[in-house]
Order: sequence, then structure tokens, then C-alpha cells
Amino acid sequence: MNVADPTEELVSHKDPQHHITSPATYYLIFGVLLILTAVTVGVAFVDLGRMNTPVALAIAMSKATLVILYFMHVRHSTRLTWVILIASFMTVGILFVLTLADYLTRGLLTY
Amino acid sequence: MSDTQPHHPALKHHFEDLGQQHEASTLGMWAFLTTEIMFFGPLFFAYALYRSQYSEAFVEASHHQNWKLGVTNTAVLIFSSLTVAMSVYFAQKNRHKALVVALALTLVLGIAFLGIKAIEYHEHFEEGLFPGSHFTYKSPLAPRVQMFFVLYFVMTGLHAVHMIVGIGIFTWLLIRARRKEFSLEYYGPVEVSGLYWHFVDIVWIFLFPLLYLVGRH
Amino acid sequence: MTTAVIDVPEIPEVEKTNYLNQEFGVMSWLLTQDHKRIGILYLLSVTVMFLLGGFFAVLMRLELVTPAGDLFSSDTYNKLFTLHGLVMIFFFLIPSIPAVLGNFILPIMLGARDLAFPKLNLLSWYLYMIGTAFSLVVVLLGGVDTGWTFYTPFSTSFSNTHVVLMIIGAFVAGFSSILTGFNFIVTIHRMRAPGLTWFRLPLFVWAMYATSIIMLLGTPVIAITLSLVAIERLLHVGIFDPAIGGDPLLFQHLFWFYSHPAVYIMILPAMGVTSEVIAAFTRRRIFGYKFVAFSSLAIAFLGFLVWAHHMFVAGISVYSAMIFSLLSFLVAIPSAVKVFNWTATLYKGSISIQTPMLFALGFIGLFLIGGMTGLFLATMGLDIHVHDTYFIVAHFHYVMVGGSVMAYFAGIHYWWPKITGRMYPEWWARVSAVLIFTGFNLTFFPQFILGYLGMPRRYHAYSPEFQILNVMSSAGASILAIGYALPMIYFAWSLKFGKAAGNNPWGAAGLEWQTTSPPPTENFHTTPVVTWEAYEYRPEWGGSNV
Amino acid sequence: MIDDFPLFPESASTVSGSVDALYFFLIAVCGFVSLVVIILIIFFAVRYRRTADNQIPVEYKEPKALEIGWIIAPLFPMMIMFLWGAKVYFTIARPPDNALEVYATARQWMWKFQHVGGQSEINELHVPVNRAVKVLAASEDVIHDFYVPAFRVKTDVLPNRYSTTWFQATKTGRYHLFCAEYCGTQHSGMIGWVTVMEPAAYQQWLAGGVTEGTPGALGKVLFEKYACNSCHNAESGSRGPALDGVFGKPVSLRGGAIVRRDENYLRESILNPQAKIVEGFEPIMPTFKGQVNEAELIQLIAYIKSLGASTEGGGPATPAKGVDGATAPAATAQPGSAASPSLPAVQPGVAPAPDARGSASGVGTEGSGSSVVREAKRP
Ligand code: HEA
Ligand code: HEA
Ligand code: HEC
Ligand code: CUA
Ligand SMILES: [Cu+2]
Repeated sequence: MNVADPTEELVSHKDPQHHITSPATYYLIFGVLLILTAVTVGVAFVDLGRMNTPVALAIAMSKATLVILYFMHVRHSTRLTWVILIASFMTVGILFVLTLADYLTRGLLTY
Repeated sequence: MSDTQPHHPALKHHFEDLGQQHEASTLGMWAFLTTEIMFFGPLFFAYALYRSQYSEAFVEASHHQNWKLGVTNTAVLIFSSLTVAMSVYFAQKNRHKALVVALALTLVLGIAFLGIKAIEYHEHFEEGLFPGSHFTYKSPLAPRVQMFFVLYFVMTGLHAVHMIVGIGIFTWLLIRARRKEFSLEYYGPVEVSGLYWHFVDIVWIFLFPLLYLVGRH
Repeated sequence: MTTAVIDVPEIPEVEKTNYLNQEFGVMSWLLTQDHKRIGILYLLSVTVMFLLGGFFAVLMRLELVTPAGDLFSSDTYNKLFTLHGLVMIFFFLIPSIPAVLGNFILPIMLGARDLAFPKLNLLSWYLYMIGTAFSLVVVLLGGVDTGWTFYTPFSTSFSNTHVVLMIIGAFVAGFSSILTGFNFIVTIHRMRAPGLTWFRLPLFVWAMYATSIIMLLGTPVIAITLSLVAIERLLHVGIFDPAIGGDPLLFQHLFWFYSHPAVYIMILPAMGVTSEVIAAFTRRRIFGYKFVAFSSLAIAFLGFLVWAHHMFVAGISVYSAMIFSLLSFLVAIPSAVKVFNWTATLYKGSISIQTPMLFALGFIGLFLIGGMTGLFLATMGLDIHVHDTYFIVAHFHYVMVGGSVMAYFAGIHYWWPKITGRMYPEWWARVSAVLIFTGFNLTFFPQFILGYLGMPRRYHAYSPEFQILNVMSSAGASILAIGYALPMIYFAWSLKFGKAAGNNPWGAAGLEWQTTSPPPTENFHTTPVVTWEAYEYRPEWGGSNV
Repeated sequence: MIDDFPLFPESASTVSGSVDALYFFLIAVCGFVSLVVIILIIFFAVRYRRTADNQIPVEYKEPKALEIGWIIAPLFPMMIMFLWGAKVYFTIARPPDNALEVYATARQWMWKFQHVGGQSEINELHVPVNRAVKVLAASEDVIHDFYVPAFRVKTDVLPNRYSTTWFQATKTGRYHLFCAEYCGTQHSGMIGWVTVMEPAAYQQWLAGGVTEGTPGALGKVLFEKYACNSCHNAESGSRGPALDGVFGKPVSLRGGAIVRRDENYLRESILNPQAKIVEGFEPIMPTFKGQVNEAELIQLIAYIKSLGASTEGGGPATPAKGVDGATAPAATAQPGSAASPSLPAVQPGVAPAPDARGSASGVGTEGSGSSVVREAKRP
């Protein structure tokens, strides 16, 4: 949850540091994203058995992580941004896990 | 109103200074993005659930996707994310011309994405894959294939709506950028709109393999 | 709307220029970005919706006086409870404390000039009004009959009422609630006055913070879920449709994923108000401040983990039912922490039982009963019997009406002097508090018995042996109606004739009592610097109205 | 039986006592806690009332132990509530193996019950006293809910699968049956009565009941009518798997998953045959969705179940020519036949009945927890 950071002192009314990411980083990330896209497509045409979906998702997640960290500047953001991000993914996680807990155990009847 | 510092025209009256205003707007956008995540979350969940239950049907359905257009669109969006990232950079560097170009490029790419999407929709429609009374697809798995297409249209449709909103926002940014409103001191709107655009990109990054590449091998 | 403007001259204590008389005219209200004026706009609109919802309730209670369904047709009755539930929840209770009191008081409590995004705040009210307009259109067109829960496949394929319009209304109203929550979070993080650290914040702020988290993370889920229902209605096929392999239970999961946390959207602000009022009328720092503060966050967090306790008999896996039952008990712990701490605050306090306190104590008692009966429902074996009976109806009215509405009234009375600069008539207010308390219990306590007897809810006609209890309930509802009507009269009266309140009529702590009543547009003449802890009472504040 | 002003519901099943006990336990605990809190509030409010306008109470140190104490303490009674509640819940969720089966079909806005003997009734349900009765229910339209307050049992009845509940009445009498899930206009009219009878009277009632033939026998007719037997017959090399004695047994599916054939599985196999393909067969079976209605579905399933019983002799598959009670298959509880108190001892198909509650057809298609394996089936 978005637990407020109790140690955060008085609200700073100072200028935030304007972190400037260099274009080189942006280009690099862009390149990696394109490569990963190609990899997803390539991998999809290879039979990995039951691993196809997990691999596709893993690649998608790495791509998302790159976008979040570099394009969205989270790497250089405040702790609060991280907390917010983690909290929201956790909430989606709760939705997935607890609902699946129902669907996946419906057939089990060994009580 | 405290007039202790020289007044930047963009400073709103209820903020102490531009720093506070900038922080507030970035935090605001992040908070907004959490709601966006929760907005798409249930759709992804529904997809995961039905995909795990009706996997053959989903494979069959996915084969009706034009994955080449899908890849193209993925590349288009990633490229637009780059231009958005660069526009933040140009704004920070006070490079007004470059900023305008980057924003315009973003717009072009966004519209291109929607155009390609429209072609795909059209194809599906022709094939009778649009759910509801137009769904004429024949197969023993037809009902579950239809389930796939309901999810497909809802998810990509919602994504497209976000793209349209994004295009609106970036048009507005473009207008302001041409008036040279942004600078290292004040580039919050570019940054914040960029966050939104990247989020929309991320959604697509997940949608692409899930909708286009199921059981391709 | 200019009626709210106060006639200044003969009462010097009322601050001369304030947010009410700085500008005049309808447009100055409709286009205002002042959080206080927006609070007032919300106050007026939710009051109208409360009356509307109450009107539906009165009609329902009238019908239920006799076992036969003789007053309305079944369809009408079904529309009545649906509209009652929808109006009360989405258009009254969810916006009530946050959008009225939160909007008005929160920025002042923080020493801020306004919320972080005043335009979005105004937009939130407009969205609320658009949502309201949709729901009113639905009422005029003949209503909707799905129950406020919109269960599929009834809502998607069988109901032939205005489900889609109603969903649009709820959807839009949902976004107004998201905007409010989002504004509060940013404001609380970024706009606190210098020196106002997290642990110097009033507990109301903590409660609103926790509420806002739920609003942000939960509301989108209901928005998309209801949209899916609407899409399914329009396309005649959708993801909940059994014909293509859809699962109606998926709808219920998604619906309650929001709607359980939503009950905490309704109760957390009420708890925040109660903390403020208890502190003010005992002149003590709330016992266990940090525990109470963190229990709000704990409720917000745990509240996301228990939703399927609404589905114990719906056909979910018995194992997951167990998990949800266990977690439902855990969510009661932070509520218990609050109740015990409020009680302990009274110990060695300096207690003055004025109207806000009367409502706040009523809140504790009724919430206690409502919450405890929540435990009955979380107990799986028992829920099988009482699920979808009047026991549930009693449970949630105890927490929502006995709890949240009581606290809302506590808050309105407590901050009325700040909002308007005038005192309400204390005697009448106490009468109303007592009427509401008695009327409430008479209305809803018999429903527990009815529920355990087995009377199902949403029943237009019922078996004759349930009649006596139903008559009691209807009688109670009429007392309740009088109890609720009184405040509307004396509040209106006080605008003109109430005695001037002064800046701090209760001798209360909190930044809002250190500015003038009503506050100036920018809330403070100089930005306050906070050097004291929360709830540090000072004898010199006295209390001009004791 | 119905007083004018009852305050407590009749308790008439084996579980109702335990639900009531649980209820009283909660009332006691919660009543006690509420009383303590309310008395303290009133006491403090009087004892510490404000005496002077500018009175400021004395500060004292807040004992942490107290705080920890009241966080921990409520956990104990709550865990008892949880465990006890779960125990009762599981009892209600799991029908005993030898329960008498009743098929319920819910529809806007009526209940239809079919007995294994073929008798069917509307908004009335007759059951013998002291005999576990399992209700297997499905809905034809929206969600309904089978609720008998006197028995303290309730289950939602869903449109896409079977729900089960069970009860064993302990007292004869007539008890309310309610639909407890809102289902549209006549929701409050979707009510009926459960009549609990002495076994002998029950037999008599069965005998007098109109029966169109047992569900099994009717199912047999349908089996021919829909030409199921063109694919499903005992001949080797037939296109579909033989269905003799399959009920309740596990089956391996294409892709390696193994599921048990319970009612929900059969239901899905007929309505949505492509969802689970039996190992060694082709997915050629057409769907019968939209052709067979809920009542017919129940009959087909009853017939397939009865095929299981045939191995124990007494072939139930005797065609029910005239389709009336008189020619009902031998193995069914012959209405009017010597009323042995141990009544329908031989129930066709009432083999150890797996609980249908959990396994969703059409939805939780994984049946008996085979979800993980199912993923593997993709080429
Ligand atoms: C403000 C709204 C609100 C609040 C705060 C709550 C609070 C709780 N609710 Fe309630 N609930 C509703 C509104 C609310 N509810 C609504 C609207 C419905 C019906 C929806 C519909 O179907 O239409 C509902 C339905 C509902 C159900 C579903 C019933 C059914 O349909 O079968 C359940 C089941 O578990 C439940 C449980 C709880 C629990 C455990 C709490 C807990 O949070 C309560 C915690 C508080 C306390 C327990 C009191 C204080 C505690 C102590 C003093 C501790 C000491 C106690 C002991 C040691 C015993 N609620
Ligand atoms: C915030 C939430 C809230 C509030 C405040 C109330 C308030 C009341 N409710 Fe409501 N109720 C719900 C939320 C709420 N309810 C919900 C969610 C449901 C479930 C719906 C569903 O099943 O889908 C429900 C269902 C419900 C039922 C069950 C219907 C059924 O299942 O068949 C009943 C029956 O008695 C009832 C009664 C009342 C009464 C008597 C009040 C009273 O407290 C109201 C008192 C208020 C007034 C009387 C207004 C004041 C009146 C005047 C000032 C004068 C009169 C004005 C005019 C005539 C214009 N409610
Ligand atoms: C065109 C041929 C065909 C017809 C007609 C047909 N079936 Fe089938 N059925 C099959 C095949 C092939 C399978 C095995 C593959 C599968 O599971 O789908 C099967 C499987 C089944 C199963 C699951 C069997 C098991 O061992 O688990 C059941 C139950 C069933 N059918 C019932 C019926 C009923 C009832 C009807 C008539 C209403 C019917 N079938 C009509 C071909 C048919
Ligand atoms: Cu059927 Cu309510
Ligand atoms: Cu709940």
C-alpha cells in the first residue's frame, strides 16, 4: 500500500533537481526495445512447449521495465514514485492472485 | 498570495513556487497512472483467465491476427516513446525548434498507429470477427473465439481511446511549445504528458504478444 | 446560490471579507476554483441526492408495511431499492464526507491555500453532476432494476431497463471520486504548511489519505467492470456471457474487488471525523495517535483482500472462501483499534457532550454493532444462512447510516460554524441527534431479527409472519425522516439567524480553527508555520460556546 | 406452525443446530465486547465531563502494553469464529455420499424439482425426514438462490453449471423455500414450500405423484432422439467413447489432464464438447447447446449415470415405452413398490456422488484441478 513515508521531513519547497537524461541513453534504450520486440516475434515462432507464454511475458516485462526506468525517469525519481509504482502493481497482483485462488481451487475436493 | 519571488507566468497562485508545482504535477501524474493500471488490470485478468481455460480457441483466434501489422505498430509506438523522451530532453535544454519537431513527430507516429489499427479493425470486420451480430466466424470453437475477440476489441479499443487522448494532449503541447513556453525552469507539462504517453506504450507492449503471438509456432 | 451569503454589518465577529462574500453571482460559484466553494456545491448536491435516496427508502418502507405487494408493482419496487442503493452509495455516501467536508477542511487543516489541482477539483464536481444527471434521467425514464450490484447475467441479458445509462452515470461519478482522491493525495504530500510533519497531521487527514488510496486503486476497477457490462448489453455478447464461455462469477469478483474497498471509502472518512470530534470535545490528543493513524492505512490495505466474503454462497471454491473469511476477520482488527482508542481517549478527558459529540458517540455505538455483525457475516457457516437476507440489510445500514451518516452529521455540525460563521441552534440539534439515534435503531434493529428468521432482501412481498417486525421498521423510518428533516431546517435558519460563531467556538485544536470563520479565500492571511503537535489544546482557547 | 410473531426461525435440519450454536456464540462474544465498550463510554462521559470552560485534561503516559493488548486480544475469539464457521461451512458444502438426489431447475420465476423416481413438482419439494437430500441445481436464465431458512442452507443457482447443497431434515412439516438471489420482477414470488414427510407418507406421496418416467428413462429416449447413440455405443470403433459406467470415474483428456466425470463435466461435455476432448478421440462431437434445455440435460445426465449402475445388473436401460411411471426402469425406486423404509437404496447413478459445487463447467473447466496440465495440450 502507499504507506506514507513517516521520515519524510518538512515538505521541501526547494527546486527539484532537474535530472537530465542524455540522448545517448534514450537511443540505447530505443534500440534495445526494438531488439526485444524482434526477439518476442522470433521466439513466438519457436516451439518452447509450455514456456512460450512465460517467455513472451518476461520479454514484455523487461521492455516495460526499461520504459519505466529510463523513458519515465523512474531511476532518478523520488522514493515516493517507487512506492506508488510498487503499490499499484501490488494491487493488480492482489486481484490476480486472490481471484485465481478461487478459480484454480474450484475442482479440488479432498476435504 | 506570497510574492516573495519573481513571478513565473506559469506559477499557479496556490503554490509557493515552481518547484512545488512541478513536484505536485509529477506526483499527480503518477497517482493518475496508478488508476490507469487498475483500469487495464481487470481486462488483463479476464484475458489470463479465459486464455488459460480456452487455450485452443485463443490460439485459433490469434491466428486471425495480422502479426506483421502488430509488429509494425509496436515499432511505431516504441519510436514515438523515443520522440517523447527526446522532447523532454529538448525542453530541458531550451531547444525550442527541436522540441517542436519531436512533438510533431510524436503526433505523426500516434496517428500512424491509429491508422494501422483501423486497417486491422477493418480486416476483422470483413472477416466477420467483430463480436455480436456481425460475428459470422464458423468453427467448432467459434464461441470461445468470439470471447477472444471481445477481449481483443475491448482491450485494443480502450488502448486506442488512450491514444486519442494522448494525441489531444500532445497537440496542446505542440501549440504551447511553438509559443516557446517550455524551458528548463518549466517543462512539467512535457514531462507529465510524456509519462502518460509512455504508459500507453507499455500497455501496448503487453497487448502485442498476448493478442498477436498466441501459439504461432 | 447567493442565499448562503451572510449579512455582515451588525455582527462584527463574522469576518468581513471571506470566501463567501468575496465574489457574488451564480457564475462566481459555478466557475469557482476555491475548494471551499466547491465543498459547498457538493454539500448542496449530495443533500439533494440524500433526499432523493431517502424518498425512495420511504416509499419502500411504505410498501413493506403490509406483506402483500399492494402499493407498487413488483417492477416498481425493484426499481426503488435499486435506485435507493445506487443513489445513496454512489451519489451520496461516497462523495459525502470526502467531497464536502474533505474538500472544505482538508486544505485548511494542512495550512494550504487550496488543493493541488483546483481546476480538477471543479471538474470533479461537474463530473459528479453529469453522473447525477444521468441517474436522474434514468429515474425519469423509468428507472433501473438490477439492484445496486448489477449482477450478471441479469443486468447484461435480462433486465430491460436503463442499465447502460445508469452505468454511464456511475462511471462518470466514479471519475469524480478518482479526481477527488487524487487531488487529496497530492495535496497531502506536497502542500503541507512548513512544520506540519506527518505525525502532526490531524487524524482526519490520515483517514482521508487512506480513503484516497482506495479511491485511486479501486474505482477504476468498477469503472471498467461496469463498462464491460454495458458493452455486453450493447453487443449482446461479452466476457461475462455464459454462451461464449464467460463466467458470471468473474463479474462478481471484479465488482466486489471495488465494492468492498468502497465500503471503507465510506467508513474511513467517518472515522476521521469521529477522531476530530472526540479530540475536540475531550480536549485530549487521541489516545494512541499513531495506532489510529496507521490503522487507517491498514484498513485501506486489508480492505483490498477480503472482497469475496460477499460470494460465500455464490459458488466460489471452498478453499478460497476460507482465505477470504480469515482475512475478513483481520480487517476488523484495525477497526477495533480505533474503537478502543476512542474509548480510551474519553478516559480523564474534559468531556463536553454537544451535538457533534453526541453524533460521534452515536457513531461509535452503531458502528460497533454494525461492525460486529460484519463478523457474523465473515463467519462462513453463518453467512450461508443470513446471506441475502435482511440481516445483511441491517448490517450495512448500521455501518453506513449508523456509522457514516452519523459521522457525516457530526462533521457538519462540528464545522458548520467554520463553514458559515454561524452557530446552529444547539437544542434543536440535540433533539435531532436523539431522534435520529432512536429512529435508526427502531428501523434497523428489527431487520437483524427478520434476517435471521430468513426474510430475503429485495422482496417486494413477504410472508405474513414477518409483518410485525416490518411495521416496526417502517415506524422507525418515519422517526428517522423527521430526525433528518430537522437539521435541514435549522441549518437553513442559522444562515440568517444563527449567532456568530467566532473563530474557534469549540476551543478546538487544528489549523482550521486558527483562521477566521468563514475563512478568507486563501484560507490564511499568512501561511502558518506549525510548531506544535496534533491536538495540543490550550486553555486560553476556552470555548465560547460551552 | 407459524406463529404470528416469531423471533427465531424454526430449526429443522441436522445443520441448523450447529449454525444456531455458532450464532449464539457470536452474540455472546460480540454482545459482551459491545457492552463493555458502551458502558465504558457512558461511564467516562459522565465521570469526566467538562467542569470549566478552559479546562484542559491532565496528560498521562499512554501505556503501550494496553495498545498491544487490544490488538492481540480480539484475535482469539475471532479465530474461534473463523475455525468454527469454516467447519460448519464445510459440512454444508459437502453432501454425504448416500444422499437422495433431487434435481432442481430454476427459472424466472419458479422452481422445478425432479425426483429420481421421475416425479416432478413445481415450487414444492417433498422429502423424507431423517434422510440426507442432495439438491443438484441449475438455472435456465439468471442467477437464483435456493434457500430454506429452517434448514439454514442456501446456494446460488447459476446458469452455467450445477450447484449443490444438501440437508437432512429432522422434523416433519412445511418449510419456506425462498429464492434469495435477486432475479427480476417476480423475485419475491419465486417461493415455495419444502414438505418434510415420514418415510411411509413420502412413499405414498411418491406413488401418487405424476411421473412422466424417471429422468434416466427419459434420458434414454433423448439419447436416441438426439442420435447420441450413433456415436456413443458399445461397439468397438464407434466414433465416440462408450459411456457405460463412466460416471464418477476419472478420464484422461487430450493433453494429459485427468478429470473426474462429475455432473458438471457431463454437462460441459454435452453443451460444450470441444472444451475437453477425451484422449484417443477426435473433437467431432457437435454442441447441443440450444437444443437440449436444462430439464433434458438433467435427464441425459441421469441416463448416463444410470449406465453406470447397469454393470451391477438390472439393466436400467429398458426403454420406457409408454413414458409413464408404470414402466419406469427396474432399478429406480419404483413408485408404489413395497415401501421399504430404507427407501431408494439403489439409486441409479447415485454412485459416490462427487460434489458438483466446486467444479465449474464452462468456466472452471479444469474440473478436478487439472488446470496446469491443460496448458500443456497446445501443440
Ligand atoms: C460502511 C460500510 C461497511 C463497513 C464499514 C463494513 C464492514 C464490514 N463488513 Fe460489511 N457490508 C457493507 C458495508 C460495510 N461493511 C455492505 C453495503 C454490504 C452489502 C452489500 C450488498 O450485498 O448489497 C456488506 C456486506 C458484508 C458481507 C457480505 C454478506 C453477504 O452478502 O452474505 C460481509 C461478509 O463477511 C461483511 C463483513 C464486514 C466486516 C467483517 C466488516 C468489518 O470491517 C467490520 C469491522 C469492525 C468491527 C468488528 C467493530 C469494532 C471491533 C471491535 C470493537 C473489536 C472487538 C470485537 C471482537 C473481539 C468480536 N459485510
Ligand atoms: C448510504 C447508504 C444508505 C442510506 C443512507 C440508506 C438509508 C435508508 N435505507 Fe437503505 N439501502 C442502501 C443504502 C442506504 N440506505 C443500499 C446500498 C441498499 C441495497 C440496495 C439493493 O438491494 O440493491 C439499501 C436497501 C434498503 C432496504 C432493503 C430493500 C430490499 O432489500 O428490499 C431498505 C428497507 O427497509 C432500506 C431502508 C432504508 C431507510 C429506511 C433509510 C433511511 O435511513 C433513510 C432516511 C432518510 C430519509 C427518510 C430522507 C429524509 C427525508 C426527508 C427529509 C423528508 C422526505 C422527503 C421527501 C419525501 C422528498 N434500504
Ligand atoms: C458426431 C458424433 C457424436 C454425437 C452425435 C454425440 N457425441 Fe458425445 N462424444 C463424441 C466424441 C467423438 C467424444 C469424445 C471426444 C470429446 O470428448 O469431445 C464424445 C464425448 C462425450 C462425452 C464425454 C465422454 C467421456 O468419456 O468422458 C459425453 C458425456 C458425451 N459425449 C455425451 C453425448 C450425448 C449426451 C450426446 C447426445 C445428446 C452425444 N454425446 C452425441 C461424439 C459424439
Ligand atoms: Cu429467483 Cu430470485
Ligand atoms: Cu465486504
